[in-house]
Amino acid sequence: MATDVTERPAPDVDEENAGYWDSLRRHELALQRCADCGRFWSPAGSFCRWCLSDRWSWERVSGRGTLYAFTVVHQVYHPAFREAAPYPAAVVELEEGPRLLATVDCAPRELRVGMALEVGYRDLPEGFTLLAFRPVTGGTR
Amino acid sequence: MATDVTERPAPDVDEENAGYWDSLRRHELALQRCADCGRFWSPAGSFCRWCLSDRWSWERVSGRGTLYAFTVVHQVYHPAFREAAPYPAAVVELEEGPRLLATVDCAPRELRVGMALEVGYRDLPEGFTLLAFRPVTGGTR
Amino acid sequence: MNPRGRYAVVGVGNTAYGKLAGRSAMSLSVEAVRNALADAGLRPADVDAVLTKAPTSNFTMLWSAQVAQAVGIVPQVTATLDQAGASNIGLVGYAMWCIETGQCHTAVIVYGDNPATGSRATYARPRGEGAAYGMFGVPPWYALIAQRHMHEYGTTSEQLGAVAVACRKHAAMNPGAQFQSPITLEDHHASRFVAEPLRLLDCCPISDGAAAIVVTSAERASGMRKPPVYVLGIGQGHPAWDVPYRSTLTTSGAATSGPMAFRMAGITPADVDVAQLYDCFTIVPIVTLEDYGFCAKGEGGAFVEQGRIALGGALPLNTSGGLLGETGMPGMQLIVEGVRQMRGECGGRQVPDARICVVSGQGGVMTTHATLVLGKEVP
Amino acid sequence: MNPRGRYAVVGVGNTAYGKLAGRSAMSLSVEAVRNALADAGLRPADVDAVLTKAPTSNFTMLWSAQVAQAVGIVPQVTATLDQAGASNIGLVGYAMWCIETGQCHTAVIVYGDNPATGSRATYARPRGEGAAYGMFGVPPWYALIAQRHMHEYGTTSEQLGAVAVACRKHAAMNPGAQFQSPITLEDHHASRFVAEPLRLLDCCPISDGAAAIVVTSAERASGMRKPPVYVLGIGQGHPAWDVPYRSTLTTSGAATSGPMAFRMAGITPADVDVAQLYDCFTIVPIVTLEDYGFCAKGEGGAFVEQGRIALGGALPLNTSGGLLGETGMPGMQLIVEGVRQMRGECGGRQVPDARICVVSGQGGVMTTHATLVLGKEVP
Ligand SMILES: [Zn+2]
Ligand SMILES: [Zn+2]
Repeated sequence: MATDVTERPAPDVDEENAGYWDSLRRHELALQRCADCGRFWSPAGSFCRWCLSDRWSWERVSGRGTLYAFTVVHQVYHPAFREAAPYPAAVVELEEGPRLLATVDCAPRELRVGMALEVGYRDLPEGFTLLAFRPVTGGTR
Repeated sequence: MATDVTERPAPDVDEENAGYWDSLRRHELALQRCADCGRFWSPAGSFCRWCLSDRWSWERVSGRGTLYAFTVVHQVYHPAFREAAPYPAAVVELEEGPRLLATVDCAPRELRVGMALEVGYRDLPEGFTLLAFRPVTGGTR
Repeated sequence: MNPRGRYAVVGVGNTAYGKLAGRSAMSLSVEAVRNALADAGLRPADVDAVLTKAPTSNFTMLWSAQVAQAVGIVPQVTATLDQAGASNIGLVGYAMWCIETGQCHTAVIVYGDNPATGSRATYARPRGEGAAYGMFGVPPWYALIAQRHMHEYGTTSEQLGAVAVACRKHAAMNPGAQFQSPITLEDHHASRFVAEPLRLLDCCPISDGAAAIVVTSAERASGMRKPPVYVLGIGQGHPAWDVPYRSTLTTSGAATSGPMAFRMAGITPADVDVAQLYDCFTIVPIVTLEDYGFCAKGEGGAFVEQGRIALGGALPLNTSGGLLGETGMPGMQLIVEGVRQMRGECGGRQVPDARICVVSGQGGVMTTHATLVLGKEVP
Repeated sequence: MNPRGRYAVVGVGNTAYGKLAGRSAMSLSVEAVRNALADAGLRPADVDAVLTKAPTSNFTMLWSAQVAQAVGIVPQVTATLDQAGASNIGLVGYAMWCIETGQCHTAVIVYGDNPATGSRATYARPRGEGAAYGMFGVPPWYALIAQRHMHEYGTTSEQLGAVAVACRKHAAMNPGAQFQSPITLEDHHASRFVAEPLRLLDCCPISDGAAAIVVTSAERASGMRKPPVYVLGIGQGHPAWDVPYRSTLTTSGAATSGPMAFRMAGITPADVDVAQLYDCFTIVPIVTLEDYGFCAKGEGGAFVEQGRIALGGALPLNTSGGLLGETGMPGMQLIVEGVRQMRGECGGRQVPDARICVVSGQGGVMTTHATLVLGKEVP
């Protein structure tokens, strides 16, 4: 497949993480949850991150979390990001424990570690969906 | 550069070995020779293989050698070799010492370790020249 | 210092072998670690070192750290070692060093890859001088070695075939092996040439799968779930140079690696009860047996004939089938089988009263070589 | 066993640093080996181990064997270790293990790469989940760490700048450094953001070049051309997991790696005269100083202020300029400078009476960490 240089690079979707990217496409964020120890994990993998069980299923999560860390990227590393720069990139910690790479839909100057976030999605013309969390007004957890 | 799948793969020509591949193109096999210890070496490199000197020059060699080892490749690994298979591939030991990867222009069943060879060249339509040694009639060194 | 007997393998595990479509190298690696830990009776939290050889078909940076993450271990020590097919044994040594100096206490060493159903680009790279002359992948290079060995020592294709026959016989006795059917010398002779003098049945398959082992100190090993299998000796020796430029093609790194390991173990080849020798091509165990001193140089061809290396023979070789019969994975399965033989777990293919096993690893085109001597006890 | 003082660095060498168009990673590596051997007064035949970290921009299999061939050494031991930027120190440990157990006697360890003028594809991989979110290369990931450190401990951009100012000051005193001009805190503040909170002057350059060291036993070291510089301690600790999933972003592997090495050396941070701490980004030495115990956790920012880490300060840091000032190579130059400081060869940038130097290595995104304690003598 030929790619336009101004297309945003796509995630590598494989057997292990297809369930994750499919859930974003459906706007129903889901992670793997272990049937043996009950814990969620991220990133995706064929075995429970915590007890190595292979008994697990994709389960929808609350979508509530907090901003764990962020940066605002100024340098244009890729032409697809030329117009967006400077843009935020973030690590969000879900209520359920796992952390996720995401963007946050707000002005860079409003970003604060610990701010409350709820899940949102950004459907891209390139044919995949990214996580774009939204600030919960007034909320800090 | 787009490549036809039936094109023979090209050698990787770089700063170090360009002098070698150029010499084949001129049909004047040359190797690097050290100005400090006097020895030739192969494959090419920026420093003498034997004393690490950087004082050396490309020098034409005799082109005389013996067959050190050979195989006859039957499996077609690449479409460019479909018609040639089974074809010989060989290691030739030059009078001057170094060994070179090469092909030998003779029927596979005539190949014998130790047979005397003299240098020959095969100019390929892909734009580079390979070593194709020829048996010296009746010669074994 | 001599680390003889101070370290032990306390767990081994592996996945199925063969064509495992849809399984990533990572998924296979995690499964092998899970199985090795279960065998050892350990949980991930009991392990503080994760060591890997990177998948041949996916040679990525910081692979061992990725594996550590996938098995949920925050390691004290993690490293990927590249000595090609000698890496697994090299990593046993690295684990010993780290434990000996207090850098960690228990290491899992894992290799996994999926070149059979994933990308096998690495196995037949279409670039460079070799490719220009039609030398793709590794078989034509091993063919040069085999041809020189035949030239120098009169080794025959039938002798190469004897190695394949023994390995396939043993594979057929191993329910986990990729090949379940034995072959005859006639089958070997009838198989097509890949690169003369090597025939198809001289070559191991390209396989998916993973295997892992757990290494710890002898002190910690006692009282674990399975009896410890001790590391008596370890050695390495690497010709290193590309095949055309090597001073000799017919003597391998085994010539120094083996004596180094045997000296550390305080044994001679006569003390070895069973051998797991790297056999990506049939010529390799022949060269290794010579270089280890099981026979004189050049007599490896004769040594492997007449059932000497089959179960019941003087030196049972590759009792799980080796690369030629069990699976083409680059070597971890040989350590796993060595441990199982020392434990006496091998059922119908168990070598009776086996107390000392030598395992070899080698990679590239006999570019690297490592030797491991395993013992049921510390003699 | 404690290997303290049993091994020594007996030779160091490097190439020019910067943009070296037309020079391959191999050519640079060979030049560094040549220079290190000349420094040690050794010939290639005196070395029996060739150890490498693979070039970041050309991560190929069996790199160490290729280097061995190019320097004309048929090694007893050769290996490539991948712990990213911690590999060079990791290889010092591997050399010690091999010498200690009689596998080899003298090792050359070399790193070379040409990402500035060759391919730098590896430095900004345009694939995967990170790239989809605009996280290219490593700076945005280190930015996450710097941002958390500022959040948790109040670290300021001025404190990051103090690291850059010190390194550039020292680089300007080193004729071999890539950057010959010092900078001010104002220059740092005026430099553009790459990824907030990191500015351009918080980031090391991408550089061509190579460096090598020669390691042997203390016995062999005595009587060689240069006075031996002893390995007093070595340690490692690897957070391993990808940045988003790590339990903490602000404590690094230095927190276990450092104490391990200091314990082996029998020293405390107070005994250290000079430090060469991995500084791919200004935040890294700040975290490392805290984790090593030179100050309390969170006080690294204050520690680096007011000239404390400049030559003449309490703890001169990265006296050759480090990654930020001497060259962006992933770490070997820090070991080289540590050795030169212990020998007293550093001219205008020499730390007077320096007897103990700590060197750190780390790689990935604080994914790995290794520590080396060097000594002018064995105290
Ligand atoms: Zn679980
Ligand atoms: Zn010379």
